[in-house]
Amino acid sequence: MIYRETGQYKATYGADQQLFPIVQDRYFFFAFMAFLVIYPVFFGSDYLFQVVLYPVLGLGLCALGLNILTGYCGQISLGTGGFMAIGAYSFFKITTIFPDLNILIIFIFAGLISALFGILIGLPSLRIKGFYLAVTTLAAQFFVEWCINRSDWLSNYSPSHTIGAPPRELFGFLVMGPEAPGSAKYLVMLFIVAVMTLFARNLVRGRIGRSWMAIRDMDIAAELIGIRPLFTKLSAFAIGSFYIGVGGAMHVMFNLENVDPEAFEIFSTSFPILFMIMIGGLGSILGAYMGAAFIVLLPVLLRNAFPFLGIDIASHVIQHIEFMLFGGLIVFFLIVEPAGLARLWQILKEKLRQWPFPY
Amino acid sequence: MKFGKYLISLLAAVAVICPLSTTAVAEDGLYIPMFTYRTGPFAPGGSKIANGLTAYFEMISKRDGGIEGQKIIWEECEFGYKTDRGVECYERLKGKGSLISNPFSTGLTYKLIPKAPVDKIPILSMGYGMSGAADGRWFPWVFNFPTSYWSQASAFIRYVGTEMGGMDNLKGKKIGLIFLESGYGREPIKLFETLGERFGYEFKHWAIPAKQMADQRSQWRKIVRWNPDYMFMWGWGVMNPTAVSRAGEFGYPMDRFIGVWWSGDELDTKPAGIKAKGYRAGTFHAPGAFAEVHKDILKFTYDNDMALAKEHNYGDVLWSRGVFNAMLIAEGLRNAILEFGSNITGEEMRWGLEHIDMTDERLEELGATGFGRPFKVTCSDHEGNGPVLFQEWDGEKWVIVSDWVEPMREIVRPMLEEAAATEAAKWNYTMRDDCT
Amino acid sequence: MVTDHKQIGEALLQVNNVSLSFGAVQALSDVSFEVREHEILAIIGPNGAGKSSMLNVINGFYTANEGSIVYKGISRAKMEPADVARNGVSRTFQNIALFRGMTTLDNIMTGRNTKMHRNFIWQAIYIGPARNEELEHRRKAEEIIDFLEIQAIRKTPVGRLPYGLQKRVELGRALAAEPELLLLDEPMAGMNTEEKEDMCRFILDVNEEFGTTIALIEHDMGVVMDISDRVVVLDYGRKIADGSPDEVRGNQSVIDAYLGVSRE
Amino acid sequence: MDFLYSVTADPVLQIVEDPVFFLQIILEGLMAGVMYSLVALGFCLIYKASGVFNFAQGVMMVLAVMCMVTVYDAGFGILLALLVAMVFMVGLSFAIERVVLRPMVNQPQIILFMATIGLAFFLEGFGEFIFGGSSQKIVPTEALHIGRDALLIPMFGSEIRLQQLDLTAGVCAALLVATLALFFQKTTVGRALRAVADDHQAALSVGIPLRSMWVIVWSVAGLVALVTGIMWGASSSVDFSLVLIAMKAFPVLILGGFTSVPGVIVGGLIIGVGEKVAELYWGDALGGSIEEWFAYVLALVFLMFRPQGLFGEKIIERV
Repeated sequence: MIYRETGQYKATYGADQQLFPIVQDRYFFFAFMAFLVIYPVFFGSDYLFQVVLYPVLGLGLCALGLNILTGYCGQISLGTGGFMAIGAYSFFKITTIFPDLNILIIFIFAGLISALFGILIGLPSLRIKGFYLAVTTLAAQFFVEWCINRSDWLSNYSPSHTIGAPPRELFGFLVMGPEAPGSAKYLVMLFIVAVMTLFARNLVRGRIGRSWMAIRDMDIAAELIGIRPLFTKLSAFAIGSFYIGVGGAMHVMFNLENVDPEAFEIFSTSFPILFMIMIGGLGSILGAYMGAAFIVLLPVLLRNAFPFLGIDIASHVIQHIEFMLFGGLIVFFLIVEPAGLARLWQILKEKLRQWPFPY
Repeated sequence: MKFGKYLISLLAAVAVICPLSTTAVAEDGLYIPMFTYRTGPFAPGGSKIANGLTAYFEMISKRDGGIEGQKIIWEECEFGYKTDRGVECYERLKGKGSLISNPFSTGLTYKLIPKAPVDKIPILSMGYGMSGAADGRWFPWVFNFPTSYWSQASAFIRYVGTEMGGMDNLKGKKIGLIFLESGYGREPIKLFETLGERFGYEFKHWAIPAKQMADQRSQWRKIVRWNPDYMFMWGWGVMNPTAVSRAGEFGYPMDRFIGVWWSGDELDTKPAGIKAKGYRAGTFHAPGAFAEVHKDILKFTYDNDMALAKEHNYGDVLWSRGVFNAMLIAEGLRNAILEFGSNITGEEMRWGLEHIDMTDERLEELGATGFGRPFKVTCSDHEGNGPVLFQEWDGEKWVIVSDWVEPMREIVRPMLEEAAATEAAKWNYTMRDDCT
Repeated sequence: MVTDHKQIGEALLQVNNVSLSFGAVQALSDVSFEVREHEILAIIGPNGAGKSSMLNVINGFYTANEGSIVYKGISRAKMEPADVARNGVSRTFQNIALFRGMTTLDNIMTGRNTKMHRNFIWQAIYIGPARNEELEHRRKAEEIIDFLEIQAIRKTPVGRLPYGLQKRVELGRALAAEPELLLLDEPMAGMNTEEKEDMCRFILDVNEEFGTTIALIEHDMGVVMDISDRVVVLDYGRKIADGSPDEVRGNQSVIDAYLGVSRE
Repeated sequence: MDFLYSVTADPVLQIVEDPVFFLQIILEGLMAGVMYSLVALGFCLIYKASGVFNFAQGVMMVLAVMCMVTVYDAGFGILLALLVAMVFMVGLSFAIERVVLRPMVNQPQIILFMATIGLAFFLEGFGEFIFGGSSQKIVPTEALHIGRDALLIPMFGSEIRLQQLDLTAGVCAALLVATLALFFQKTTVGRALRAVADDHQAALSVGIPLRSMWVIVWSVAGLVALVTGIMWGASSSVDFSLVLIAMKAFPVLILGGFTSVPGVIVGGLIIGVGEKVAELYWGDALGGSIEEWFAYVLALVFLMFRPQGLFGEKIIERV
């Protein structure tokens, strides 16, 4: 009875086009956002920030970028780690060259550089499709890895080519660097993620979003009704890479803080982020974050579950079990609901809408 | 629908458990978190180290009841050589009162370096991590004694120089380095280059990206073509045995191939077996189990059960490294306890580490005569500048073939200081001025 | 059923001596005909006669090996399909080519994409110009939804719709672009009589109300003879007849083609 | 100018000056190519018959060898060890068919691909759990009669150096491919497999049991994985970092086409030779270790001209 839309009439198309046409959804969303702001700021521990919130936000934004490219526009990419590295190294270079520049502006520049590279990588997509394209994006990944491994300049001549998060202020508050309070970093991340997610939501429900989905669902038909394939694909590559670039920069600057090039290696970046959107739901903005939460939280949960339940086993055996459970759950979810967590959420809402009278 | 419910309960469980786990109450004792990896790509090496660490702690717990009467509580946290998992371990266990971080992975060390001063938990990256951390004035919380990569690299040069009959003979010689493409592998390049300018040898290096660890063909083809007088290796994991095998296959003389101390375990030479005879590796503790401390471990930890001990890698090089590492931690703890009494904090532990003075007498007391070599840590010198020993694979086991070789302190130290200052600038650190 | 008040004008599209081959297969050889403004032209022929290929050439999806297409007086040998569409040619497909992951409304809105111009920064911000544009086009899309009587399935993903409705949505998507020339590839294939009647009504209405020129491929002779102004017959990639339905009906080679008389 | 010289004239001069060395590189490239082809072969077989891009192939490879080595180390003979490993892989195929493939019939390729990702995680945990990831596994090369020596062939004053191990791999690959070809061409099962590869539903409609076909093909891929794993593991040791070898297969697969066995062989050889020649003659001028991405760029450039791969059928788009 709580979740009823009866009596909510839309008199204008404008009202029907809102982000949350159902009132309860809107309330729930604002309540959830308020919770996201308030709870961590007052009760957040380093563990919560470092292990849960930073990775979910940073990697979630990357997942959103990849979802724009793969979920909405249908171009499978395995080069996510490369774009993250470009974002992170761009941020590092710009902020060390111009230490006084506002970090929000630097994030935008880091994203733009990543977007430019994305356009470059997207060029072959006109001719190459599907798995073939995925493998060519690997070329981008390995090329970037190779570059950051080889260039001294990119890491400001660090002998091990590490880059780190320098202390930076935003509007007079210390928000970056190891000394910055966890909640300050978190709020900046949350702000960037919220704004960019809103933008992404707007994009995918408008003309550009429809073009992307048209190309994804049936590229030939899309072309025949006047959608330019190259431009559309490149725009997805550019915008997706922008998001991944910003996400990568945030992930490194707020979360990892000091990394060597290995951190962008394919098994710790590209693949997990691809798993996130697959599990969360291809072509869903909420799905990107749900997937990120799933991939980040499940191992944490499993590790905490055994001691919590009082089961005492060696920590490497937990790791084995974790791998098996994790793999098993992926297969299980795919069998149950291939469209991902976002679809499950939707089904749940539909059921709730009818509850307690299903007919 | 059913699964939707599961999902919700799953998320709810996460929400409940996460805050819970961080508020776990610390037990009374000296809490040592151990970030280990018995899984993942580097599991064979990782578990030897973990076994060594555990063996020592168990031994002194049983023999002495702890350190200076205080119980040691150590907890393994498996991170599979993955930095994010390592962070999870670090954050989860630090609530229990971690006294030290002992990451055994370069990626995790880098991640923890900026956190150490904030959380006030010192890092002991024993002979790995960031060379520049040797300058304690810039990095008060990071230790890499008994010797850093750069000191060791300089000892390598001194060693081969001596072998050629004097440092002057290095002029015009060719020295190559094959390394794992990572922050770790890149670390010594700068030093080898600098020393090359100084001693007039030619230096070239070849990176092995992780994907080519088990391949390495082109690199070895290039190496053999250039035919260097000496080859050094900075490798880890499956890269090591592959490189040793390839050197044999491509006809590079084994007696001119020397590995870093992470490339000198039985793991690295056994696959090539007798073909690896003559391959050498550096180390900062003697291979094998012969010292008093080893006998105590056999007696107390493994109940004199040799089969059990062997199963736990008793006497292997990396196992000894774990033991050595644990011994140094214990030494730091002891210093801190003697100075500050019971219930020491991370800051006091740092003081303890900073005042480690491994003299011959102290080594003997520890039952480690011949196992380690004297070195001294100070406030400004966090590496102790310890000497390096060289061991050789005789086809079946590692044997010591050199004296302790001193690093070139006068060259290395200024470089370390410069590197530390550069790294510190990244964080806007200020230099400590209470070091004399 | 041909209405008196309809003004059939000059040729909107001319197909001049078009030939097309895939490797050794000759799909079209030397085909010429024209489509006149405001008329309904039916292209018929047995399976494999090259009808769909013909539409694909007009569309720019295939490039003719020889010959040219003159559209609104401008001749071209090669043109990108997207540009053809932007010049006012819309089409539907033999095997439904809807965007299955999207709702009916989104499919129809996608048809209007070429008419929308706000760049992505405006769209990302949404409030203001992009929203106004979106609402304006939503109004147009709703008109089409009303016209095709598919209000109830507005927000349903098209993948879940029955076949007949999908065909209707596809027509809606083509109409959304406000085409001057509408190409329909077997709009009634696989429908029952009732659905066919509906579809015929929509086609005629489109033709009359909006004055849209229509070229359609259809197998149902009854329908073709009823609604079309002119009929072009293809067989084995050649044009064998061109004229009013009655003329074509009596043409001997057409009868042969359909009855399968062996040719020398 | 120096740079231009070092990437244009210099490599050519080097080749002309020392043709024997060039020949050596070509041969080494071919050897490496065979090793890449072996990895790619497993992917190709599974993709061909079940339309699954099997992400878990690398893990299967490690698992197969680990099983073999574990049994051998436990003191059983090498033949028994090989047999047990084969049985293990067949059993694994049964399990995969039952648990993963069967519930996912008719799902799109991307979903199946995702499922194999889950499978890869599961198998890695499972493998470490039962075989123990932490103890070192060494391939018993002597028991397998795999030589580890180098053969020296004198030629024009210098010599060519070939590895017995590589030659063994080449012979194995040839035998494997020949057996597979015979199996596919001459046996009823092979014919059924080809039918399945062509069209699942059509194959079902003529009464080919799809499920058992899948089990067979995954088992065959498992055996290929075992051979591949032995060859790759022989010069080092067997642990899960060998999974990275799978990355070597991707450019080979694109080049050769996902479904063509000859394509995979030829693709592997092209990649192997191209990579070695590029690395040896151009690598240093461009910054070293260009192998890292060269194969992918080679495949990419190739695809721009032939999007269907080397032996793939020409794609005709229809509406």
